[in-house]
Amino acid sequence: MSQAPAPAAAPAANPRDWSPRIVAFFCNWCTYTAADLAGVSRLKYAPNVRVIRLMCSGRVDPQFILDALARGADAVLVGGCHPGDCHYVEGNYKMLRRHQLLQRMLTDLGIEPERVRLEWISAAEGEKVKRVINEMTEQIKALGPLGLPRKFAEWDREVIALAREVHARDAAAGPCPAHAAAPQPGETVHA
Amino acid sequence: MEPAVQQTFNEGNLRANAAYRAARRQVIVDPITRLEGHGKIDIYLDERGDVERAYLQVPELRGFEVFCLGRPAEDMPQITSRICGVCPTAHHMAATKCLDDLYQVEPTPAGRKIRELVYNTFVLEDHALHFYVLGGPDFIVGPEAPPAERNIVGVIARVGLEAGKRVITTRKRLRELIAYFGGKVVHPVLGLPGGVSKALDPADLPGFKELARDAVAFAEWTLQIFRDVILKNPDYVELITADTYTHRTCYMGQVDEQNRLNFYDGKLRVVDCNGNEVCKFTAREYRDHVAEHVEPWSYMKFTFLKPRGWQGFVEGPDTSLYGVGPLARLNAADGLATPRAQAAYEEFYRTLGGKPVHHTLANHWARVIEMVYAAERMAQLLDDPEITSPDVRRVPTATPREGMGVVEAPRGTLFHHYQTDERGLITMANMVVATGNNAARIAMSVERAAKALIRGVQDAAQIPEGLLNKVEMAFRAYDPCLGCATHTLPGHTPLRVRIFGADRRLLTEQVQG
Amino acid sequence: MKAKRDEVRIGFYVCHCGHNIAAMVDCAAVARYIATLPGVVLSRDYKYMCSDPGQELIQQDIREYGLNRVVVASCSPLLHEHTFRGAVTAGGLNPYFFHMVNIREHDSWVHTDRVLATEKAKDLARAAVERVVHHKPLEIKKVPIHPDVLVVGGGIAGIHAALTLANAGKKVFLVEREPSIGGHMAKFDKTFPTLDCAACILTPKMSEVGSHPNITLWTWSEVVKVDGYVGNYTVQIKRKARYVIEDLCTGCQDCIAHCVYKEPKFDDLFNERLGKRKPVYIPFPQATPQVVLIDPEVCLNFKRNKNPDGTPVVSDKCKKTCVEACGEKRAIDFTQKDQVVEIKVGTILVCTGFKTFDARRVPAYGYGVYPNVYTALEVERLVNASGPTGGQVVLRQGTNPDGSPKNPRSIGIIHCVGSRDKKTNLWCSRVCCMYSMKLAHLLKEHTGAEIYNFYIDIRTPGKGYEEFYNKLLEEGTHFIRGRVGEVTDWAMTPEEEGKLVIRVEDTLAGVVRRIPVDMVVLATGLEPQADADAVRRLFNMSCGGDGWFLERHPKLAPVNTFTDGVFLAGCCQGPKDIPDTVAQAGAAAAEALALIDKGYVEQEPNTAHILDAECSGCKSCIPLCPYTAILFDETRQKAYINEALCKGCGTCVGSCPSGSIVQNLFEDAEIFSEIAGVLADEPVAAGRPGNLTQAAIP
Amino acid sequence: MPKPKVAFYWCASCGGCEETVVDLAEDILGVVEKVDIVLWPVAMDFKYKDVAALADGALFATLLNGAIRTSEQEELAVLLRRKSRYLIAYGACAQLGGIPALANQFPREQVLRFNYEEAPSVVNPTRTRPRVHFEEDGRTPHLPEFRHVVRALDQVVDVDFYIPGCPPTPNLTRAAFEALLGGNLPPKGSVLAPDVALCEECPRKASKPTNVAFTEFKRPHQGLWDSSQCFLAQGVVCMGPATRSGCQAACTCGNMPCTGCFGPTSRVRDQGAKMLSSLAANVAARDEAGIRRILDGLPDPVGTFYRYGLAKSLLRRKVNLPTGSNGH
Repeated sequence: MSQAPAPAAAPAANPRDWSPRIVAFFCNWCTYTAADLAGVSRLKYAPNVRVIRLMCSGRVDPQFILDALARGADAVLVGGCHPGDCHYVEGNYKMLRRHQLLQRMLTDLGIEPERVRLEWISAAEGEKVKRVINEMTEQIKALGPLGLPRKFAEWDREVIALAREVHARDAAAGPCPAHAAAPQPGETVHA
Repeated sequence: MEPAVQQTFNEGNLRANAAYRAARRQVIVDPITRLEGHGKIDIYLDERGDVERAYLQVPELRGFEVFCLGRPAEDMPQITSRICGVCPTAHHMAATKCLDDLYQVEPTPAGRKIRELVYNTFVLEDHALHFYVLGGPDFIVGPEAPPAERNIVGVIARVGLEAGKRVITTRKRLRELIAYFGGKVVHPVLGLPGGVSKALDPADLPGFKELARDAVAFAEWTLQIFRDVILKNPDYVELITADTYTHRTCYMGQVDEQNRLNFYDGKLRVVDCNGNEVCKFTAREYRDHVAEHVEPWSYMKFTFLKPRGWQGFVEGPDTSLYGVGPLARLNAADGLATPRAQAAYEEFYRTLGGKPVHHTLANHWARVIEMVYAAERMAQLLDDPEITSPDVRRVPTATPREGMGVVEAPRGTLFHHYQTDERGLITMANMVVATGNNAARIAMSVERAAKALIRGVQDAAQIPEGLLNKVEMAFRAYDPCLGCATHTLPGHTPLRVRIFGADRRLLTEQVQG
Repeated sequence: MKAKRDEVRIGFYVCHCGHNIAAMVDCAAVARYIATLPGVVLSRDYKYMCSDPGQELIQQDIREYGLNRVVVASCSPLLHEHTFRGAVTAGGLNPYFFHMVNIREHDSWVHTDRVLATEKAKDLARAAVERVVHHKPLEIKKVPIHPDVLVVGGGIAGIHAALTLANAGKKVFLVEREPSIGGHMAKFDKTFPTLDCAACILTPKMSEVGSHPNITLWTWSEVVKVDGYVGNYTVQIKRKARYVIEDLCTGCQDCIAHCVYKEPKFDDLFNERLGKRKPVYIPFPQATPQVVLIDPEVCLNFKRNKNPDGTPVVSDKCKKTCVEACGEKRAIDFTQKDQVVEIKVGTILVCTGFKTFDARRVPAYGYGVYPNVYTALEVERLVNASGPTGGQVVLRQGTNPDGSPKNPRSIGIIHCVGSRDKKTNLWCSRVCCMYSMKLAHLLKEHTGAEIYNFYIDIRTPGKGYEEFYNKLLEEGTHFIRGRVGEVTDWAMTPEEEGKLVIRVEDTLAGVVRRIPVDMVVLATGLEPQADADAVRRLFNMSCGGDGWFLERHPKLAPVNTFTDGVFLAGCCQGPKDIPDTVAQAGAAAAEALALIDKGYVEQEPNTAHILDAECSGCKSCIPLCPYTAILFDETRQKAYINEALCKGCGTCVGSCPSGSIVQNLFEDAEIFSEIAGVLADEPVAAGRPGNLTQAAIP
Repeated sequence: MPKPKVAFYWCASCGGCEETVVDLAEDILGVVEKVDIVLWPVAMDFKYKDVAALADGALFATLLNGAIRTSEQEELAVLLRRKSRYLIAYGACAQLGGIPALANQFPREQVLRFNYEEAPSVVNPTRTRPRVHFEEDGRTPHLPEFRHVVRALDQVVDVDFYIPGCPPTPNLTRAAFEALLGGNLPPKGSVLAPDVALCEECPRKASKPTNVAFTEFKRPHQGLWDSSQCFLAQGVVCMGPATRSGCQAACTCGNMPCTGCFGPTSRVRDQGAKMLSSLAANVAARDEAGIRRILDGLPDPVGTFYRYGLAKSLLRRKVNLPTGSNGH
């Protein structure tokens, strides 16, 4: 971030110190299987990633990535088959293309490219799952929280405050007799 | 059409426009909702109860210049048109001309002519709107008339129902022509460097030619109404020429090679308060001649003649302040390029005692004369065989760097200025708009009116009824668009006037549109 | 959403998997937490959810508590999703009202901090609970299976599999890229440990294949394209030009005898280039099919230059004595071209085998430098009665006193060449120990020479293998433990003169030894075929890091691949000996049979469909489908999906600009709620992002 | 019986929506018959306390246009929300933030600095700036403050319905009134326009082949466009596929591509992301460099995909801009 993360950005709810929250979208055939392999091989890696399984990286709708960030993910990892290996011929190319454009757009919107990562991880590359997740966790730790939900709340605080004020004032004023009568239900279905 | 249907049809139009008129005139009177986006006049009195100082404030800013950064230049005509939904076509066209300059591409003849056709059509309908719905009623119905009547309804009462219908249908048809080329009438999309996006299908030409003929007749008819209702009434003529509404400033307007008025293209000519040419320059040179001054009490910037420097709100032969808009354009030009309009032009100066005319309220008359010109120009362009050529755009090849474009918006001169990188992405965008050009003069008119009308006031009760409308008239004669002025507000110009006593306490507050 | 919440009754189960999960995840805590979520009516933790009692538990709860959604947090769905869907169905629910959470492979097994692992488990479980709310009942899609089978590769694996299937009455296409089936096994002399002659056991099977009514044998052919999906594959096969019409050739081989080349003068690849052949040839005597072929590279009747399409130009400058010899049969056809045939099959067995390690990659052993350094496979041919030397073991270099080609008096066999070696291949090739000892035995038998085995470890895990090892020891074959440093002809002592010296550290004696021998045999390891990667793409399989084809599960699905209907057998999956290969081929055949006899496959109903009323007909999705499953209705100007062709990747769904395509099991709503779920403990729940929390306003 | 009261109000808008309502003259004739327009700011003299005095829901419907960017606009939105049975976001600015919301990509300070110091036409040696609290000998003409964030109406108050467009079309407005008065209303939160993308009604639809893969993106000024051929088929970005219909494809009829002012369909949460997804996926190249070269033909993703929708995009705003109250 161009500016130091606001102190408010450290999740109070989390018992421990802040640690990155990474949402991952893994394709069923390569990367998800690789993550299974990593498990079977008892490799150890950072517990910061939450994997969501899709059939193919081609299914990864950029909306998912933005939504994850907007809901509090500090980063998003997308895993697919190596180019040429896609179980569905070339879903991964489609994702690669989206990724490139999305990266540029996110930069324009103040989100560091490191926060959205696309990796090709084949079913045999349990090791790579470990490496990528550890690497990414470290990178995001260095970057600090993105904390969008908190930012949204910050932005909206002024709005809510004002709304409260107006309602209070309005309540104090009380309805003037002229208009006091509640609208007749009939009014909506006037002829 | 069934007479009964006809009846409701007419009434509907009247009601809609009454409401529209009202929408543009009146506004919430309220100390709590500090209405953004409205003209705001704070008048401060001294011990004697005379006006010490009057501030005309424009309290908002939207920052188009900044959020255009990084956008492709070709999007500017569409983005900047959102500066104002009342005169979107003016911004659209200024931006489009800016792109020609940016890409060093000359529009094809047909492209250029379609632009000018659309533009004149726009000026005509916008002027008609102002004359019949906004400013005109002050005269047609009368400044002293009760506000309830001082609107289009009153206008129609004077000129007749058929006339009212004619105003509405003509405006509608004019706007349809804009939509034909622009896709939409509000925020059109036709403008691209080197021409326009859409050609005129020969099959549609006859309809438009007929429209142009009707438009000319309509404009002349309007001029006649002005003669009959206003010029024949000595009170009004006196009001127009009253000192309260008179400022001796310079004037700026766009002219062609023969120094004849042109809305779409040409050079900018400035004359001083004696009518002598001060300078004549192209859009590219605008920075040498035009500069903006900032006051801490308004978001609106005050434009002045750069070589003369900012001297404050003063008039006279050496003033650096100038006016723009219909009156200014007539003052800055040596004549008009079409016969009927030229005749009207000569009549105008004959009647008001020679050039230049300094009476702000003469803007209304000048506006009607410009309607005649615009209508005649439409007809000329539609008679040009080239107008239906399919060759409406030339694809630019040059590498863009910097471009400037200018048009005469209905309310006055409008400059757009962009710089880009070699890919044509905006690195700097600047706009100097009509109302900014008029800002200083408007401020003076308001203060002058206030000083003339408010004397020895000790408490609110002493403030006469029609007073604020007189102040407002000074303001509205410019048909100022604060939306353009700060690239932020709606085109409406509702106005809030507050008067403070010598003790700086609020005496009274009235709001009008 | 709220309304939906009221309707759903979710049952949640978290599995301890013994200690596999429980050791790192506080299952009870997870269960307690999930119990607090809206819609969850029941939340349990249990030792083994996949066990019968575990599944029974689910069924009971569905009935007792009227559950209409089930979530199980345990191992990978790839392992047990099917199991639990079964349980849910048995409980009377649609199987797709179920969702599985992977807290073993993706959590307990890979993390070390119990608190964080438990947090993660909660997040994942919550996501599943959020998601399952949106699940819809789905029909399992049944796709009929085409009964025919394609077997790729005519080695012992392919041969055995093909016969098994054919004998079960299935129609089999057996495709082999070489002119004859038989593979590596056909080159062997004897087979360990029983020492029965390879030819004797293989040849009958080969000819059975050749004559089997249910088997269409296409040798000198290659698979070039595979389309379709389990049960319905369309395969294109290139049948390379033999310049001999198979159906007309009787295998009399008169043409070979009458070739203008009186003597064979071209490298005989079957004999590892130890022998020669003519331009018109038959690979080896027992070749199946018994059909000759002509090598256009060397046949005089072809020019060296090629046509634009790559086919050789017929020169007609040869006397064509072969054609005369063939006479009435008219089997020889110089105008023959490669042709591509298309077949439809339901299942595919990939038995493409291995290649032997290229000994040149270990320069220290001097293969290709010293003529008398041999690879094991060369020696197989040398000792083979039908080999180039008729079974005589004679050296490339040197002569006996009588001037005849030299017979080795001492032979060194170096084990693990290209195996168990960081510089080449890490894996053990499994067969080298045994075949080295077999060759040791045969060489001793043929030559009476002194045999030295240089080994790292002797590995004899197989029936009768260890006994065979003991037998060798008794025969007096020398075994020296140690990785050979180098093979050199640099003599340091008189007795080393004219010999190859094997320098090795005897790790048992703890001394460096120099052993002079006449002949060195390199026990080269097994490697994936050079084109394994291309082949795996062809069949949409995966390769392990080592390049062997990847089985679906190392233990539970060793002959399955990640592509349904494609099975593996033999060394293409990893090094193995003949018994294992045959066993695996049988297994693969059985898997295929099981599919075919069932008659249909159940497919995940995760296909996509277009919302007709909502589709604007923008056509953006159509070019995205790799299976051309998306079609455009010109009259209605709307797109629609042929669900039979849709494989459910969801690419079109993720790309539909108006959100008008839905993928079953992966609907936007399901995934969005999963995202919300994993992140829900975010302290500030800002409602739907972009919208103000209305709750915040009184 | 009393006619239902209807109010029009504007916030940060250009006035185009108002113009459109006026262009409705005949179209809303029937409506004008049936309702009292109590505030068209205002059809009659109107005072804040009058609105305040209204019973909650006393206004049948309020059509509000313009984005929300000042506390005052918020204040009226909140009040009108309370007093209106139906609050309707009228036009792109109220629905999505509109073009003014592009400002959400830039810090407010930059706006002030450029306008009053850096603009090439400004002469301001003393670096004077409009001041919220300005005073000269006792006179205090104050200026109001502004929010850092430009918002759509539903980011400030609960909104019942949306009428899309920049500006909306008379037809949609009429239809909306008919629905409101007829009492046959879609579910709350609905956008009162067809829920199908623009291509549905674009006259060029049939001309698009089924195999469009992008080898190059062309900007509108970079070529001459066949006025009967789909823009995407000509390599020009058209937001049509990701944008609601209802405008009769006004822009493509003007031979220019759609820029998306009607916003996304109900099935899409982020118009920009979806269009990005579709365009990128259909890029022809398979290698990274090739893909990059083609995508470079889209120089301004934010301005292209969020021309009107930045405020309502999932990220709402450039995320690392300053917030909080602004002294200037």
